[in-house]
Amino acid sequence: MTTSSNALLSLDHISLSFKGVNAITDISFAVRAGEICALIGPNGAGKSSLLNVINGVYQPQRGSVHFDGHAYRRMNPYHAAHSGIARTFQNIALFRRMSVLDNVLTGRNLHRRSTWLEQTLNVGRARSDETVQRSYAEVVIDALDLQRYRHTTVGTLPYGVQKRVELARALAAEPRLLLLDEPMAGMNADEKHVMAGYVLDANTQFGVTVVLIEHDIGVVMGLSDHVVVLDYGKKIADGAPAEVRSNPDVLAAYLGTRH
Amino acid sequence: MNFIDSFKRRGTVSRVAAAASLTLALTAAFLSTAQAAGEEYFPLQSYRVGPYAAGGSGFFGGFIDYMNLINKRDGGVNGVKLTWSECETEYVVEKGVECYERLKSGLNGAPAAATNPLSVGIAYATLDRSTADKIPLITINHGRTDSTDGAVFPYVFPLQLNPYSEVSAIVNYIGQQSGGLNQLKGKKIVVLYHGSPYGRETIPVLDALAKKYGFELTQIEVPHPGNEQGSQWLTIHRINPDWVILRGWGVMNPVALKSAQKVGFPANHIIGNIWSNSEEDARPAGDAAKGFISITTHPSGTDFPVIQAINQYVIKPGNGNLKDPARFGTVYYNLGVVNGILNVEALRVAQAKFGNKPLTGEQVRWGFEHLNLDDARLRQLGAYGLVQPLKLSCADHEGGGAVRFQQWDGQQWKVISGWVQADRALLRPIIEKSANAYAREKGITPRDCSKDI
Amino acid sequence: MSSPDTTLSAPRTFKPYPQQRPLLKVWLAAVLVLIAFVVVPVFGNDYWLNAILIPFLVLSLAGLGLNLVTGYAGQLSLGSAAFMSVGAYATYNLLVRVPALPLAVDLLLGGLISAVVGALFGLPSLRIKGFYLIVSTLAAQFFVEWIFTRVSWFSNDDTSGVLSAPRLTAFGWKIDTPAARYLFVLGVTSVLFILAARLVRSELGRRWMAVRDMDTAARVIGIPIGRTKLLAFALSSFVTGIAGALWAFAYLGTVEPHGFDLNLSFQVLFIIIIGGMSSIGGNFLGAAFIVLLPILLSNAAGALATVGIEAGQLQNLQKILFGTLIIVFLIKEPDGLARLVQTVRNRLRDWPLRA
Amino acid sequence: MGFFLEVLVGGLLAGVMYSMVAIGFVLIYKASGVFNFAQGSMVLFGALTYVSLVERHVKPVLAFGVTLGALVLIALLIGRLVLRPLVSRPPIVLFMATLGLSFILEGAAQLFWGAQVHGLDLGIDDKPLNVGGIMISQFDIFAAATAGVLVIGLSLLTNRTRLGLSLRAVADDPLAALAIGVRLPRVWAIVWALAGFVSLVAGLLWGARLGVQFSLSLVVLKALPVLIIGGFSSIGGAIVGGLLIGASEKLAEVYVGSLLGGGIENWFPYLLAMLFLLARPVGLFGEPAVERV
Repeated sequence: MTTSSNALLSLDHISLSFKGVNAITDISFAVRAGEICALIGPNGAGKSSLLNVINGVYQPQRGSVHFDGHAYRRMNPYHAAHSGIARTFQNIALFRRMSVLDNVLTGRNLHRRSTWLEQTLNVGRARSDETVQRSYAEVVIDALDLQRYRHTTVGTLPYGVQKRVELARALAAEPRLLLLDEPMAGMNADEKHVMAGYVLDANTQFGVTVVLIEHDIGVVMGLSDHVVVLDYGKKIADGAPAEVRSNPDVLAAYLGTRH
Repeated sequence: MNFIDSFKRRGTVSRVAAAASLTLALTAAFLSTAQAAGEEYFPLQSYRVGPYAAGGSGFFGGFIDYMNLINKRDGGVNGVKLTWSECETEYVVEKGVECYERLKSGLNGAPAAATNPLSVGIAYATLDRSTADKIPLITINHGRTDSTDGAVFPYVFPLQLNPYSEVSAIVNYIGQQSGGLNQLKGKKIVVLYHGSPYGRETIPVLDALAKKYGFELTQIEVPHPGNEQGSQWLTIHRINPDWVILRGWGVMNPVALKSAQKVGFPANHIIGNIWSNSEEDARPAGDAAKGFISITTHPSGTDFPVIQAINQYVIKPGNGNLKDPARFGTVYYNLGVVNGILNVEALRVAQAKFGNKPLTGEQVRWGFEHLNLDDARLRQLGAYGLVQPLKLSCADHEGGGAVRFQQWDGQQWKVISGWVQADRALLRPIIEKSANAYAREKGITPRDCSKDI
Repeated sequence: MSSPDTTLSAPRTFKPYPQQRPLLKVWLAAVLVLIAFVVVPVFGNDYWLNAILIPFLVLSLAGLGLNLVTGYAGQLSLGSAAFMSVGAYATYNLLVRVPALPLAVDLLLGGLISAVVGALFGLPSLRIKGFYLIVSTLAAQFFVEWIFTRVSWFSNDDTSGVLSAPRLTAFGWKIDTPAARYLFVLGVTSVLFILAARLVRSELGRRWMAVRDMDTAARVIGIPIGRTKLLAFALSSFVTGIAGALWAFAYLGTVEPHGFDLNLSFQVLFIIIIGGMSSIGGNFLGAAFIVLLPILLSNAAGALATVGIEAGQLQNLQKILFGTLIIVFLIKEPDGLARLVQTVRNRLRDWPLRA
Repeated sequence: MGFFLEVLVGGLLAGVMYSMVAIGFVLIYKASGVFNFAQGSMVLFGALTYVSLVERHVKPVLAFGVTLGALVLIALLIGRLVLRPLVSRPPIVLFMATLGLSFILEGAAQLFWGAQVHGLDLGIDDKPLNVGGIMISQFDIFAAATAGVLVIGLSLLTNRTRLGLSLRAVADDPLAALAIGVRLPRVWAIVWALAGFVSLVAGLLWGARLGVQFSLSLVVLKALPVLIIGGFSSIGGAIVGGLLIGASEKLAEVYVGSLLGGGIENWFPYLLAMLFLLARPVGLFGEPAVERV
């Protein structure tokens, strides 16, 4: 598959299997810079696996990932982060015993210019660096309305807020690509609506390209520019929300007529 | 202290600490010295719990009982009553230091005469302090060999027997057994030592002796605490030596005897040193210990007049210090008594010079340095045969340097030899060399022992 | 990326170091400094200085060291004593072999050397997780103890491996009286505590806690796990090593390798459990506790003896007491005395409102 | 060659003794995921109690029973007062709790029975047998046999019985096990009681070798590397690990130690364990822990 000119991310015949069991079979698609792309499909369709492939938690057996023009055969989460890919997790992966602010600041670690020694002795670039990182953290905190939780220990926050903090930590890294694994899981309609708003802000205000996994078709259709539908590790549809909605295979997969 | 204040007002736990600071303030308060009551004070850094409790409780039991005897029978030393207080060290160095600092300034005005920690580690850690505070540090039968040189170590007294003399005496005994020192040539001797400063202290001098007498020497280290010696004894089994010298400590001793039995090495060719010579070292090994030989600076047993006196004046009236009366007259107990005798006699000598009143550590030090116990005096003390003749001087803080040999018959020790002398002339230069090295490192200018201080 | 930049161009105002309140208020701290540096050395007697305050400070420092690697970075270590001894022996050799160097430099280098050793024994942490790591640190404990007993070079060819403190002087100031030793220790301790307090609030401190709380997530946001862990071990051992040097020369004066045995490691561990994991001030509280409780008990010995509890049993009771406290703290107050103090202070602060 | 074999055999037999202590660990680890540092002090406590009773002219059998009773009681208390409040806390915390536990037990043991050294005679004399020119200690053989019986018994218990089943369930996931109706406290109690029994047997064997005294609790430090190598959750592993450690440490002490000046036994096993860990982080027989993102 040729990477379309303005594609930020493109997957090229990715196949992944655990001990012979295929999780993903020969999937290819591209994500254009600036768009919000949704991965949907029934449970076990391989959505999370796909995210894990993109930021290198898993190594695909076949196929390659192109990010920002470079092809990666072997990617690992650390390099993914450094090349501008941030993500959140299905079940929250925050630093529970740290404050919201500290969590967000860890997101800034890629942008630190001063060394730990400078910071400890408070010499050289330390001061200016601190100011910059701190201001940006504040920007994100404001954008996600987390001001009042700034110094609260994350572990003590309600689920919905934690989801938000995780998004904030990801955004703080100034990523080019943001992978969201079910950012609205376990939320009621209103909360979902609010969260969707933040995702949209991330996309427009911060200009981040987003790939997200979501079950709620309604939300997905409203939110995303581009939908990729998976079923049993295979891609069964890929396109604008409207056309995907009318795709018979998708209907089959969701209405379950095939099984 | 500041932090204590800072959490005085707070939580339950901190209340304890607050109380602590209070108590300490108090103790610190009345430790302010002022020559008062006619008493001489002996600070006791004793240890009655922990891995080495057996040694501590026996030794300090004997020491205390003897001081009791002096008070009860003689009304003190020339009218000066003896007083003491205990501070548990658990044989832990830091605790020993804390105890030293707590007790050093005397008790209710009675000045501290000398400290007797009976622990190499604590002795090392309080060595500089003792010198600075002018309080004699008595390390009977142990301690730093080169502290024998009183010119460099004015306040340290490795009484009776320092580690070098110990091994020298053992080698001499082996010589006797083989029919003369010249017979040592070609003999195989293994030294099994505890992997600690105490154990390693004698490595060089043993090498020297081996060179001098031409016996084959192998020195094998047992890692602390020494409760696993399989490999060491297999090696010994392979070497198949004529004698094994056991420089053990605590649990290492019974284990050594049992492991010897495992490889079929005869116990009556194992010679235990001064810290492998107690009932507590032999008995736990059961049959494996039968025939085990060890040195001692003082026989065990109760038939010495002084021990009898203790029995009459202290034990019988029910003031004995031992929890387990069966340990009366055992090696560690008698060592405590011997230690008591030496301390008291030193005090006596010092009083002869400074007058019959409570004396400072500095004055008692003079007493130790001029200690001179001949057989006549020992008979008067009822300690003839229990304590060896001892003459100390500015240059010689050890004195005796003789040991007797005893054998474990499965129940108790039986003395099997007279006094065997160490070759102190041979050792002296080595000691002085080491002492002078120490002096250089510390920037000490040795006293001139030719003129009496 | 446009909009955030515009916001940046008009930076908003905020406190540079927003933290949960430090353990002590500023004015209180000032008073304490005055007491610690002036009142105590002038009025404190030998016993307090030699037997309580100096070991208290040194142990606080050791606790701080362990707290960095265990409390903040979440890597359990049972080798504190080993790293202390490395610091002590390194400093000693510098003192006696390179007399030219000033004491401060010797300490610094001693710390650096033990930092290297610490990092070395921290290497397995790159592969081994959680408390499997105690093996590596125990290996350090026993190996170091052995090599210092065994290789007499380290102890300037003293066959028995014993160190004897040379006379200490810093910038022409002879450190020979208890008060002087106390001030010296206090000075070093204060400096290191201040630096550590800054360190744990720096990016590195945040990375440590991130690794502690969830290393997988830390990796995904681009934190170099390995480097972070090794730095934790290195810096921890740096502090611990200096503590060791002070322990040997400013406190005990003469030490043997077995002076730095497993028990000491445990003591240091207890300090941070009781004082408070990932708390800086907690180390002082923990150390004070560890130092004072035994002394309190043995002081009470006389009184209790009349009740029929003699000295020996007291030590056993103390062991039991310590063990119990460890467990109670782990269950009831995992954040130790530090948190206890914190909560009590908060209570006092908004007491009128609550009541 | 003969000597080499002698060292090897000696090492293997010593290893069995380490395994004895290690097995206690494994039992508890399987059941409660706790790395029980207090195992050593349980060994001390058991042996000391038994000896002290016997010295007070209690019949050995009775003494054994009473001691076992005491250990079981302790086990119950531990389960209720320590483990339950700490369930589902990080392993490090649990480990530290057992550190505290070991202090309590050591303190209590000496508080009740004093600190002096006791000899312990199990009536098996320790004269060496000469098997094909190799010295083998009767006592060690007896110890090995005992260990063998223990292992067989325990493996039957953990693999063939319902208890074993719930044991494994608890080991996998305490909370889940709780959910499917395993009575956690009961399982814990049983297992800790079993561990108490094992530690008592180990204590008697060790005590008979070393004399019963304080440093018995130090055997824990020998058992640790054994566990690392054998894996925390496998009784078979404990045995194999013990043999490995025992043999290699003795060979090392005799052949390498002599070059390094001896006394390397204290750290060599740990070095070995570390190398193992680096090669195989879960030990020979441990099941790898699955980690999900």
